[in-house]
Amino acid sequence: MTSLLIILLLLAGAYLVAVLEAWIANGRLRFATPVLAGIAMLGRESIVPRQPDRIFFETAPVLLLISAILGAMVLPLTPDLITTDLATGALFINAALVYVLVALLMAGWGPDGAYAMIGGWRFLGQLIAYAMLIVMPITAVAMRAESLLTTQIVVSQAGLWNIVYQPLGFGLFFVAAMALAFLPPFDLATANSELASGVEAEYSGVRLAVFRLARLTLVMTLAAATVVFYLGGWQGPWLPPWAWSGLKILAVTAAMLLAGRLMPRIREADLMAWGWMLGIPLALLNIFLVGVLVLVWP
Amino acid sequence: MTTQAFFIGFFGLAAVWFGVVVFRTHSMMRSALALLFSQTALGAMFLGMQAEFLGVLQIMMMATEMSIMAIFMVMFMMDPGGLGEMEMTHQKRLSLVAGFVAFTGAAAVAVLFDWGPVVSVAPDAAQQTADLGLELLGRSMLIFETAGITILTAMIAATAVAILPIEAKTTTNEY
Amino acid sequence: MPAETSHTPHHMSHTAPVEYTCPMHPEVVQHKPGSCPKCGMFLEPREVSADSRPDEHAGMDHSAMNHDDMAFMSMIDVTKDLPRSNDGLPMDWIDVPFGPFFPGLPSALLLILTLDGDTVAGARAQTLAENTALLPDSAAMDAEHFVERLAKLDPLAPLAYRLLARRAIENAAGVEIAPTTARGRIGALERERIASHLGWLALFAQQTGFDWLLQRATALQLHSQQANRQQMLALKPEIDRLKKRLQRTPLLKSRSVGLGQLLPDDKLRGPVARAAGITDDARSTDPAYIALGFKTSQRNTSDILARLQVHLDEISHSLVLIEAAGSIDTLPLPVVADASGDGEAVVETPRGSARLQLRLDQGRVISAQLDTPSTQHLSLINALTEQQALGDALLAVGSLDLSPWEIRQ
Amino acid sequence: MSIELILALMTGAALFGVGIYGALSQTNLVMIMMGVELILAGAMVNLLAFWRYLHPDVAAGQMFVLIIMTVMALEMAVGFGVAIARFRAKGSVEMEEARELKG
Repeated sequence: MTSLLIILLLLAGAYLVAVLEAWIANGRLRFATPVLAGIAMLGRESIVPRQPDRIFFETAPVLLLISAILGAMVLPLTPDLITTDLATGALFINAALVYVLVALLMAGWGPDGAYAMIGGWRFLGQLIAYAMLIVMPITAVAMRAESLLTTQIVVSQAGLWNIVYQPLGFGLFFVAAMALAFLPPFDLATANSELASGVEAEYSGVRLAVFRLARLTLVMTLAAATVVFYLGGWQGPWLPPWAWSGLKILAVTAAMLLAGRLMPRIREADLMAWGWMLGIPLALLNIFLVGVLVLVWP
Repeated sequence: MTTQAFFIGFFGLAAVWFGVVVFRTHSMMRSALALLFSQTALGAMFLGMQAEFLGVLQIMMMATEMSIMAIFMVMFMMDPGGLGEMEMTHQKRLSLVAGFVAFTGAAAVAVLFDWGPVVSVAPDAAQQTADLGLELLGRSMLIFETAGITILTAMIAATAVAILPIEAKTTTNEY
Repeated sequence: MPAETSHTPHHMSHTAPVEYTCPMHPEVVQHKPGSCPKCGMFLEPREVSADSRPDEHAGMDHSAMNHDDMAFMSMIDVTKDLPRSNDGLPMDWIDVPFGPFFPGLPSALLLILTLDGDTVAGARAQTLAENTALLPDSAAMDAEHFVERLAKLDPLAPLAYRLLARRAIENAAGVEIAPTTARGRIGALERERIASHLGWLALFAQQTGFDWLLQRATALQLHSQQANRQQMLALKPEIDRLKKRLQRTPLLKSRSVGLGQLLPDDKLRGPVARAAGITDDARSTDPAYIALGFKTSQRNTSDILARLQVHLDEISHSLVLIEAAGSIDTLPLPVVADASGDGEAVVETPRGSARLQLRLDQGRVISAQLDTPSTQHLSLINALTEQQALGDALLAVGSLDLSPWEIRQ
Repeated sequence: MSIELILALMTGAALFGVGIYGALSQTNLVMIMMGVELILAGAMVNLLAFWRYLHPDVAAGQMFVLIIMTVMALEMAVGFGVAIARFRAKGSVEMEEARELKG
């Protein structure tokens, strides 16, 4: 029952993200547009490229969707509104989201097209660099909560949100989350002007609709993860817990979508260099700092 | 009890089946991803065996590992797409026999040996994670640290072997 | 050695019988060239030797490696002819077309990049917009018609080419123009320069996925295309804001510093040349411009950032010039009835100086030669993109501000 | 005896057998590495089954599985390092050709 509710909430969230995206992009708040665009996409012909690896081509959008939904399964919206409060929840979300990489590799290889293939390999490099920046800040968060339970992580922020307690980790996690969701400025895998939409290039019709929906859900899941790990989850005065969760998630989503519009796309070489040479040392430093803080000021 | 047996059997079968697919397909990408799904099924099997931390860790680690495998497969193969259906094996009979012998040997030991009484209750997941952490940073710290240092060394050594030697840039390839 | 010939079919003696076999499926043997029915690869020719079925490895350095398994194929043979990447690994290179309607390039430009992974190993560019009918080099036509045709040559800079045609005809006819007219023309040309440079910014934004800049630059460009003098001057605060904002934009530096560098070369024109430190500006010798206080803007690094700065500086300076010029001319058609002579004109179009030479005979243009900046820039693409990452290469090509319409091959 | 333990051990044995077959029969270095990964996976299953059904209270059992995961990553790092170096030098990671060129 709860999981059904969560999936419905995710769909509603994906819809809101789509509205938000369009609003940020052209300044017009239209509530019908995403639905109409989705229906139009369903009605359109879904073209299969000439020599596809059929299994990969068909599986990729679905796998992307599944991995985004699975990631959301361990994130609490209220103390009770969580599908499974796994004892290893903070690790599980990583495990689920790594399959975004597998899905994009499949989508890149499957259609047998140059743009898609380059996009897929680009994302491989990008994610190997940035998956560490997802895992290591979460490690620091779990250190403070002394638990991998996501509910416990939220409770541990009752006095002070993690965004204040470990701002370095928040910054790294936020950047890495954007890179994982291949949002601009990290949209190297789907860069429109470099690869003509890259991994999405060969998808059309229903498959593209699933792909887009999965992408929106992924953004949603990552925003929810940011809220749970760094912004105190459901906690907040006056409003009921679910309202706080919803508001915070929307705010984080808006920030993620807005950030990419205000800067040019990052260069691939810089993305790699900063991820490995700057991001990972900083993440280690963050773990160290949090470790000292936890010992000194329990 | 029986659900657990069902899950172990199901995911075990899936893992073995994907493992066989690895060597049966001609497409290198499929081969690498079949190995990934074999390992993922194994992770799910670990979850079935109530080893939550290890199961999730297995599922997570293998995804990146096998994706890296995939790119090397595509790089180093003559026909990564598998359209040519090339034969890429040698000493097939010997290998088959060896594989079969290994399997029957291990299976015979598994079935015939008396493993003693089976404990039916495992500690709960949170307890396991805590115990594992204490084990790693307590009694087995030396082993764990050694493994950590070794993997770091191996990474550095592998990178050193793999990067282009500086003088090789100037001399032409003599082959 | 017999196998030496098996890879060089052209040197084969015609008397020896030849059969064709698939490099991957030795069991496929045909008497005609073609493709393999199993995998579609091209069949390779080989000589049929009299003694036995030739071993496919014979003659290679590892001829000792004879296999009874015919399916075995040496990977060393397969990879030895592959090109080497910069990192020393032998890799397959692929040709990928970008254009003629690619989101990150001027439309009608076809760019075929040879990609080595994500790195560009070679490039070929051509325009699909070339319209030779627009500028007949021999056929005669009257002067007004000629001006209209030249104005239609490049829809991205119609005023500049119209002005170029007018100047050349006036030069041929020996017509003197009044200083106020000259200033009005400067106003019109500078307005077009602003619009065009804003278009450059919009392309840059499009290529880098910089949505905010794309929206601002496109809006300003649309606004400035048909604006009168007051409206143009009212844009100044907005443009200043844009410039200030760009200075603070994160990632902009890393995206453009040191990329797309070009050596100073006489092929460089316009903003690209000025970003390379070359003073190449037809306006700097024009007395009307000098009277308005014109000065060239220059940078020396010759990278994309320098081009960006030159474009921004020129937008500001063009606004100053429009203010000083006092009016924006509508460029009416010339009246040069019955004049004859040779004329030449150089106009600094937004993309660089274009030169037109023509011969006027009884008010009719009987021959014309046109040299446009994009034609020169097209030949730079190979040097510009080689060994660059794909994104950088496309950005560098975009920063040349090619107009496919004015390229004359 | 329990059916779960037997099932897990059989899975381990089967993976081990498939891995042995792959490591011996494949000509390409990367494919051989895949075989080795399967062998290690078989070992992992066995270790975890022993931990779960024989000594669930000893955390060291889980630690061994962790160590094997580390070994798998290690094997990949070293294997690919060697593979890249070889591919650069010879243009091939086929073991048939490596045997040929050993002397």
